[in-house]
Amino acid sequence: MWSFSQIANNVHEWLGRTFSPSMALFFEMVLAGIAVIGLFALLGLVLVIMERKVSAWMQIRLGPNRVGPKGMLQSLADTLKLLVKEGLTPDGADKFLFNLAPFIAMIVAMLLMAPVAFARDFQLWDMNIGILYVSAVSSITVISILMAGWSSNNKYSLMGAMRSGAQIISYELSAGLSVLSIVVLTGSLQISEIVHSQANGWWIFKAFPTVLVSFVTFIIAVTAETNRAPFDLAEAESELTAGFHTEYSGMKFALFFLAEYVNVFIVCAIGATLFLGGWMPFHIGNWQGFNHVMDYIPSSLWFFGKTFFLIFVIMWFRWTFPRLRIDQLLTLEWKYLLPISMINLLITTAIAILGWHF
Amino acid sequence: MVEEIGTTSEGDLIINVGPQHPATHGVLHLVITLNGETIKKVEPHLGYIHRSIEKMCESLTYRQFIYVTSRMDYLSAHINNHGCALCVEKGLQVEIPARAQVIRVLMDELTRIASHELWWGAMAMDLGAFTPFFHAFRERETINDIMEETCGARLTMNYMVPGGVMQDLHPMFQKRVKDFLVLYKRKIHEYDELLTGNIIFQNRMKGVGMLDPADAISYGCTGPTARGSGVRCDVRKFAPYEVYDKLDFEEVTEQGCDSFARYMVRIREMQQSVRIIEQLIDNIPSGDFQAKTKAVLKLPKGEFYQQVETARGELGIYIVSEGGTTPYRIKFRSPGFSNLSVLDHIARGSKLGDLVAMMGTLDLVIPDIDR
Amino acid sequence: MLNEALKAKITELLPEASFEEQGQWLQCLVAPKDWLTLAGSLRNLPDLSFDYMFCLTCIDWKTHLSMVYHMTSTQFRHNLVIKVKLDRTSPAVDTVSHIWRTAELHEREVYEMFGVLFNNHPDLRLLILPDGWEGKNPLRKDFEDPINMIRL
Amino acid sequence: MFVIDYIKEVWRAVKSLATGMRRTLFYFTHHREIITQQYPENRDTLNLPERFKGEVVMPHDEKNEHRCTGCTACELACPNGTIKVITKFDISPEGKKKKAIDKLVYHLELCTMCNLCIEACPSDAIKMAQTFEHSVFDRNQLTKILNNPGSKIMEGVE
Repeated sequence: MWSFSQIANNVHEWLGRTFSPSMALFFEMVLAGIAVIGLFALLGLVLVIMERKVSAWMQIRLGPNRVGPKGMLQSLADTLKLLVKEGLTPDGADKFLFNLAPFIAMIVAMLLMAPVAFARDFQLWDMNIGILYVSAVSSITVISILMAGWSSNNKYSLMGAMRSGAQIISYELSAGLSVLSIVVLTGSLQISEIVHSQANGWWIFKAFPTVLVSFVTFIIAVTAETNRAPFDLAEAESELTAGFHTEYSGMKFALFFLAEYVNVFIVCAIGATLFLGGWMPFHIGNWQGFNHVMDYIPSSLWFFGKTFFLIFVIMWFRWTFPRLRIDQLLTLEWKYLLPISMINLLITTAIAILGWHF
Repeated sequence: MVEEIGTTSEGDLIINVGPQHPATHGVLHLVITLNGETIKKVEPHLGYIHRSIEKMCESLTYRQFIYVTSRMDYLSAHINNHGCALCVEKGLQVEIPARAQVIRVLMDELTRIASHELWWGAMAMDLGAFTPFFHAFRERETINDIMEETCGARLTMNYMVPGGVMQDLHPMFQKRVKDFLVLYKRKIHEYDELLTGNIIFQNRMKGVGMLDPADAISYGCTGPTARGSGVRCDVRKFAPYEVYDKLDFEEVTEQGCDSFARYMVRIREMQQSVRIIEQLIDNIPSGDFQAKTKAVLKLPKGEFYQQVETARGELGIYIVSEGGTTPYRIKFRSPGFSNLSVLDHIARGSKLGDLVAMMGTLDLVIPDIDR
Repeated sequence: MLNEALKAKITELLPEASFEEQGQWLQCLVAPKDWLTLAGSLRNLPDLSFDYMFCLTCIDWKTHLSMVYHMTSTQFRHNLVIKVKLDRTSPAVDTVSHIWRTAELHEREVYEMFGVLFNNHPDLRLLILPDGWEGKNPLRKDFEDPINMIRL
Repeated sequence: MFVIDYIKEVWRAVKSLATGMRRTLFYFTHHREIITQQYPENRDTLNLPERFKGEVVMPHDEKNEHRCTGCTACELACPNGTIKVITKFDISPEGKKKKAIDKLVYHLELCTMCNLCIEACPSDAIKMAQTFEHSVFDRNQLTKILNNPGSKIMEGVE
């Protein structure tokens, strides 16, 4: 059957036959880099148009409908516009940090692509500490935001960055704790093992109540971590005009924008992998016929379907809820999410030890 | 670096909100002293859209000056025009036909609903919820269409003239208004689902911007701003004009004194306006829509003051006449100006995020403040 | 309280006050030096309690200026108009912004539009006009803007 | 009890959020509720009410005659100085001099569509047109002369 892993294997074999092993490895790395950058750009385009359409339909509008068929090329046109726009650097800005910040944001997003399992046996790097890597690297995002806010020499930017710092660091906790409950259940940090442990059912069904709670906590925490509404205090446009990227324009702004969407994609991918079985098809117990039909759907489709469903949920939040205030944001984390996820982790551990899950 | 970005010696941050800022809905300029996220002082700087309407009116005749007032509080353009027309009529001592009175009240209440719809959407947008804005505009557009059909314009109608209204109602008016009421009643519960009941929204509004009744009166707050603090200040009740004294409607007050109370006053006021429209829409008396007036109006020497209840509060029109065809001095006591003055008082000590909630519930319209 | 009773009460408070019988409400003429004491008693006496000043403005009569204060009581709903006649060359009157807080912004507006100085006003600066405005006060009758004057 | 109150609070919060999300999902799935009008495309079906105030025009009949007597009532009624009536004197066949308009100059850029001139006109010579696409590249094009060249006053209009 045609699949991503087969293509990857064919390419690998061909490179191994044609070049020396070290050259083959080099070309493979180049190819992987190109693939990641291509995916990066593609995701940006797709997610922007998706967000605009979702918001439009929720707001009884049509959304973009002029460029291309049904407006599908609108984000391409926007990218073109951003590319040719002048990138301004304010006079009082710290030029080096100001220009560095968007690149850090993007590099972090790219690094996070490494352990994501896109399809059956198709992964850039199946490291044995995959989950730890994701939670460690994703917290570097805050540095780029702080850097952007500080170096802009703008009071709005600075306040946005400070808010964002407080927010991301606090929400890391409950995101980490909710991820831990899956780690406890599987006993592994490796992404591929976590996916394989869900072959007979996704975790959200297998250990129903506790994993559902950690799933909800995870979704709330990652929404906050990616600075999306209702937790978009770093940008809070009615308070801080545009928050940390007030002074950015042109391509540098586009990089922030892109990094935000790619971060959303990655956290949703991690969520789908941990709770919804990654690329594992949907199986029901002993219904052999049904399970076979499900197996025919390619694993990459399963993965992207689940991920995009989670992305839709996050967009749904954004276009429904008003924004929280900074103190309420921290109250929500420290008084509600953190205790709930801690108790939940305890119960999950008990369930895992006692083997009370399916 | 810290000095460069503008701080006081105590380390407080001074930021300019406006004149171009997404939350000010116009060119309002607030200089805010912040300590961290906490507001220490709010200082309004006005005048970016000051057109000196009072001076302009001194050279316009009594028929002409009414249209300018649509440009003050453009969301209650009808009610502004209505107040001016009433004030001129008070000087001329003309009797307004019953039909014109009812038409005026109907238009006022439709304007009030339209204004509150816009406020609702814009305030939700200030708080970061974008969707309600478009939902509010759906109903508002219907009212605008009704206005367009009868008055010929959607925003600055100039429909009220001294002695009545400019044109008779459009034949389709009654049907369209009834259609609107059906639409409105079908959609009103969505407002509660989307915003009023939302826990995030309630947390953002409750206990924010406390304004106690004595301060509300002392600062000259009127309209829903003061009624949210339990002050009974509806001009339609204590100094009724036109047919308001014959109508059955409640003066909406809330005791909460906070932003949520002011929010609820406006939401409930829309329902009272619907109630007024329902009472009148089938009982529009026949007859003239305009009283006979002279071509050139001359007010007798003297002073005339008329209050009307706009969507934002009490609008006062004070005409000083020297007996000529133009006013000698005219003063518009605009509700927004007094409501703005309370902002500093209620904002001190709250968070920057609360400022937009407070500004939202004060319902500031900048041309109304600057005139 | 009816106009007659109101008149009697104010005469009792301030014998020099004179009254005008025109317009819809009782109008009372007060000298600038008496205004502050009268204002305090109008606001605070329990049977007057004019707690809500709804309009504060000034009129340029070419020979003199007159401040006009419209006030009402939210409790009794009786209205009163106070007029204070001011000298046109150097107009000055005591502020009432500590009695009615709404007067603070309104007095700033009158200050820049008519040039009336309010003694003891906490923050008498330009409010609407641009910073550094020089020249005449826009709402006075002899004001003419050399650039943007509207002529109809 | 504290824990029960805590759980109740969380439950109430989640319920209120779910209500809002149900409402937006309803609109997400019901595309019939969309109210967007696609403006340049719907130009043919766009119906402006007959009272819409777009621009002052002077209707002429097929004989190129209008109803304007040149009385300047509209000019006096206009609050902005939008209308200027330039009159001339026609010599009637009987040799009498008669006042008539030479040009009725209308400054669209100054007009606020307040309808006062239409109300003031004693002979119904001008009316509001329902046009609204007034953008031009040159401001001078907004100054219009309302009477057609060579037009004259209709018989019997005083």
